[in-house]
Amino acid sequence: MTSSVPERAHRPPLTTDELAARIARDIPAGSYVNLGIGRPTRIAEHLSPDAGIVLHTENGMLGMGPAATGDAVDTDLTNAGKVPVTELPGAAYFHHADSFAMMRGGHLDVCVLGAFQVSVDGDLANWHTGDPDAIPAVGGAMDLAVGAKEVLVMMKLFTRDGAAKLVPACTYPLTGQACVRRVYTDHGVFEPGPDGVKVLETYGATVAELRDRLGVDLRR
Amino acid sequence: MTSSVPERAHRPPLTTDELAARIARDIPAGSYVNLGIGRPTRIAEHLSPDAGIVLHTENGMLGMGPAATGDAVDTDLTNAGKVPVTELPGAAYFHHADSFAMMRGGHLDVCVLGAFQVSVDGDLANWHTGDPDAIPAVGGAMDLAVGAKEVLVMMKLFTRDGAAKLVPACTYPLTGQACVRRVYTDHGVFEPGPDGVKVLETYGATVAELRDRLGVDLRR
Amino acid sequence: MTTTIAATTDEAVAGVEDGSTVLVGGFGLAGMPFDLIDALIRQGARDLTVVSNNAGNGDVGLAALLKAGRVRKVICSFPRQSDSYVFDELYRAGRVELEVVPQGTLAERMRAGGAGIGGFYSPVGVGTPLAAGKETREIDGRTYVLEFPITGDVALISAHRADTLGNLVYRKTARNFGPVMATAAATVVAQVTEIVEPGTIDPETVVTPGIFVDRLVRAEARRLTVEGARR
Amino acid sequence: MTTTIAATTDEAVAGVEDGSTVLVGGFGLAGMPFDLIDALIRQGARDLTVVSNNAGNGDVGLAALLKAGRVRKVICSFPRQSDSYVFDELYRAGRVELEVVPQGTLAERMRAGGAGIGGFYSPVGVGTPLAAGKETREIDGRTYVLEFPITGDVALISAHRADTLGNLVYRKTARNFGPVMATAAATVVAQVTEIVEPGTIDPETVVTPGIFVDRLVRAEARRLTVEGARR
Repeated sequence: MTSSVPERAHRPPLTTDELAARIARDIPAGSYVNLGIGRPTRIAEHLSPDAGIVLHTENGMLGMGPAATGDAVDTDLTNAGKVPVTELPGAAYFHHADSFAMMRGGHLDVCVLGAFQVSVDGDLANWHTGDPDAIPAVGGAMDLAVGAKEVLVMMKLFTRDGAAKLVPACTYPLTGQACVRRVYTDHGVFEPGPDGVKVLETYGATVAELRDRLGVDLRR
Repeated sequence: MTSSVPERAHRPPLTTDELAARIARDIPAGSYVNLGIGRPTRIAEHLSPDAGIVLHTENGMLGMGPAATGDAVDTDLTNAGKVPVTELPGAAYFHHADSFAMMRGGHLDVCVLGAFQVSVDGDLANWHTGDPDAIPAVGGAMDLAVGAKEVLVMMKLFTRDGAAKLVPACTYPLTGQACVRRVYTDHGVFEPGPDGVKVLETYGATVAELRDRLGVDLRR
Repeated sequence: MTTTIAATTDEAVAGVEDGSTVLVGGFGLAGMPFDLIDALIRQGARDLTVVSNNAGNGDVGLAALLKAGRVRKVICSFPRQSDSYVFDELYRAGRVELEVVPQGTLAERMRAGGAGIGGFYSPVGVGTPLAAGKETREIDGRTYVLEFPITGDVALISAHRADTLGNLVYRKTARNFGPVMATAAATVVAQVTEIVEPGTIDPETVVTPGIFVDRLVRAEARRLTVEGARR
Repeated sequence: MTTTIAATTDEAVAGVEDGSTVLVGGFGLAGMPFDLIDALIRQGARDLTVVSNNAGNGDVGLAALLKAGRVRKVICSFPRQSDSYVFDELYRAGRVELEVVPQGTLAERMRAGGAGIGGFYSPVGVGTPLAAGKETREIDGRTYVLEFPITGDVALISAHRADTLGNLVYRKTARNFGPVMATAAATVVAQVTEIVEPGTIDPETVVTPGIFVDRLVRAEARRLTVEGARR
C-alpha cells in the first residue's frame, strides 16, 4: 500500500505559532474548547472569530475573550493561568464545582493540553517529572485529561536533550490513562490508541526517520 | 421523683390551630425552616414576623411568603404542595439539585412533617400506608426526613379509629430511621429516642392515661 | 456544539427515537415544557422511559404523552396527585412501569449523570423499601445507600429567556429540574418565551450555560389557571 | 440561623480554635479573602489545616498565614507557583504537610461535604499517583476512584455584595470556590464590599443563599496590580 500521509520532510519543523495555527484548523466551528495553561493558550489567536468557538476556563467561565491589557485589566477576571482576560458577549460565570462538573461530565468538545510524555496507547503525563525534590502540584490537569470529548496534546516531539516525548510507556507519573485522542507536535501529528500510533502528517522528517528517532512503531 | 411534666388533663386536646401555634413557639428566631405539605404549612401563620424565620420550599426557594391570592397568583411560583405562594424580600431561587443538597447537607435548622406513625426510637412512616393497591409516591418525604438539624413531627396522636400513631415499631413502610427529634400531637409533646419516649407535656389526658392508651412506656 | 434555534417545536424535537429515555422538566405545572411534549406526541416516538418529578396532571403535558400510549416506564418521585388519573389508570392496568425515587435522589442522580460521577452514597432512604436491594455502606458511623447516575437521550425543559448561544435563565420556582436535566442528556431541547442577543443576559446571572443546550425554540408563555397550578 | 453582621474582621473570625480545618476561598488572588486571613493571623489560631486551591502568593493572604507558622497542613491542588516561596520553604523544611488533590476533585469533595453525600466515584486520577491506595470500582465498564467529602470547621470566603440576610453575589471569576466552600463548613464567614437591604438583590441572581452564611463583614475592595494578579 502506498502511503497517503503527507510527509513534509523538506520544510523545517513547525514553529509554536504554526503548530497553534495547525491545531486551530482542526477545531470544528461551534465547539466549546478549553485551552490548557501555557502554549495551548496561543491557539486562541488562530481561531476564526466567525467560527463561534466558545472558550472555557476551568476557574469558572465560558465565553472567555483575549488577555486583558491596560485599563481592561480586572483582577477578578483571570484565566486558569491567573492571567487577566476579558469577557465576550454571551459569557457565563459559574463556581468551581459546576465548572469541573462540566468538564468531568464530558460537555466540552475539545481540550488541548501540553505534555511531558504521551504513550503509544494515549496515556498522558503532564503534571510531574517524578523528580523527588519537586513539590507536587496538579491543578486541573487530571480533570482536564478526562474532561472533554476530545483531548488533544500540543507539544514538541523531542525534549531539548533530544529525548522522545511520544514513548512506548510513560516514565513520568501519569495524569490520565488512555485519554489522548491526538498529539500535535512540531514534527508531526499522531493518533495514539490501542493499536499503536497512527501518523497523520510529518514536518521536517519522513515517517521512517521519525520511527527511527522515536523507537516507536508508526502506522500510516 | 416528682414529675415536672405539665399535665393539662382537664383541658381538651389541642386543635390543629393550637397545635400549629404550639410548634411555632418552639421554633427559634432566625431559623431556616421547611414546613411539610398539609397541616404543617399552617405553622407559618403563627410565626412572628419579627422572628426572622426564613421558609424553605424544596422546589427551589428560600424566603417563601404566604399563599398567593387574586392577582398575586403566579403559576411559576408555588410551594412543594403546588399551591401558589409569594416571595419575601431577601428570597433566593435555586434548582432542585441545589435545593436537596441544602436539605441533605443538614443546612435547614428545622423541618416539620406530618406522619402516619412514629416509633419510640424515632423512626418515621409518612409516605405509604402499605396498602398493596396504593400507587407509591414519595416526593421529598425521605429527603426531608434526613434534611434538617431538627426533624419535628406534627400529627394527631390517634387515628380516627383510635389506633395509636406513636408506636413501639412502625408497621407502615419507613420514611426514615431514627430521624424524629420531637413529636407534637393534639394530646401531648414527645421525644422519641434510643432510651424510649420522653413526654414533655400533655393535653386532655394525664401521662398515665396516655401510657395506657398508647401501650408505650413514657418517661417523664 | 453550537446551540441551534429551531423554527418550530416540531423541528426542536425531531429525531427522538423509539425506546429513548426522555428527561422532562417541571414540578407539577411549573416549568413543564408543554409545547415540546405536544410536539413529541406529534413526532410519534414510542416505548419511552420518562424521567420527571411527577407523572402528569389532568390531560395536558406528560399526562397527554402517557394517554397517547408512548410511555413504557416512568421514573419519578411523586406520580400520585389529585388529578393524575391518566397515569393512575395506565398503572393499575399494568400498562406502564413505575420506578419511584426520592425527589432529591432523583435530582442528584441526574446531577451525577451530568457531572461524570459514577455513583454516590446518599443517606436518603436507608432502611426504607426504596433502598431495598441496594448496596449500603457505613461511612464515618453513618449508613449510606449507593445510588447510580440517571442520564437521558433527550431532555425537554422549559426556561424563561435564552440568548442565541443557548444561555438560559428561569423564572421563580419554575427553575426546579431544568438546570439539572440540561446537564444530563445527550440532546437538550429548551423552550423559552424569548430569545435575545448575546450580551443581553448578564453573565453573572446565567443559570444554564449554552454549552448544555442543543436546541432552542420560542413558545408563548401559557397563562395557567390557579386551579391548574394547584392540581 | 440568621446571618450576623460583624463590625470588624476581628469579630468576624473570633473563636476559631487551634487545630481547626479552615476552607479558604480564592483562585490565586481572585476571590482570596485577604482581610479575613489577616484577621485570622491576629486572632492567633494555630495548628490549622487549610483547604484552598493554592498555597499562597508572595507575602500576603495565605502566604502570610503560612509564614506566621499557623498552618500544619495544606490540602490544595496547586501549591507551586512562581512566587509561592513561603510555602516552598516551609515544605522543603518539613514544617508543613501537603495533600495534593486534583482541582475538580477538591471542589467536588467539598460539594459532597456540603450536600450530605458520604462519598462518590470519580473518573479523575484513576491510574495516577494521586489515586494510589484509594478504592476503585468499575461501573458500566469505566474505572472510578472513591473519594470522600471534605468539610471545614470554618470557611473564609470573599464575595462581592451581600444583603443583610447573607445572600451573596460574586464578581466574575472571583466566584470560583466561594459558593462551594460556603456549603461545606460549620461556620462560614464572608467578606464583601457592600451590604445592602433584603430585596435589593434579585432573588433569581443569588449565588449563595443566606442559609449558608453565618457571619458577614464589609471590607474595602483591594486594587490589586496586574503583577499581583499574574503571580
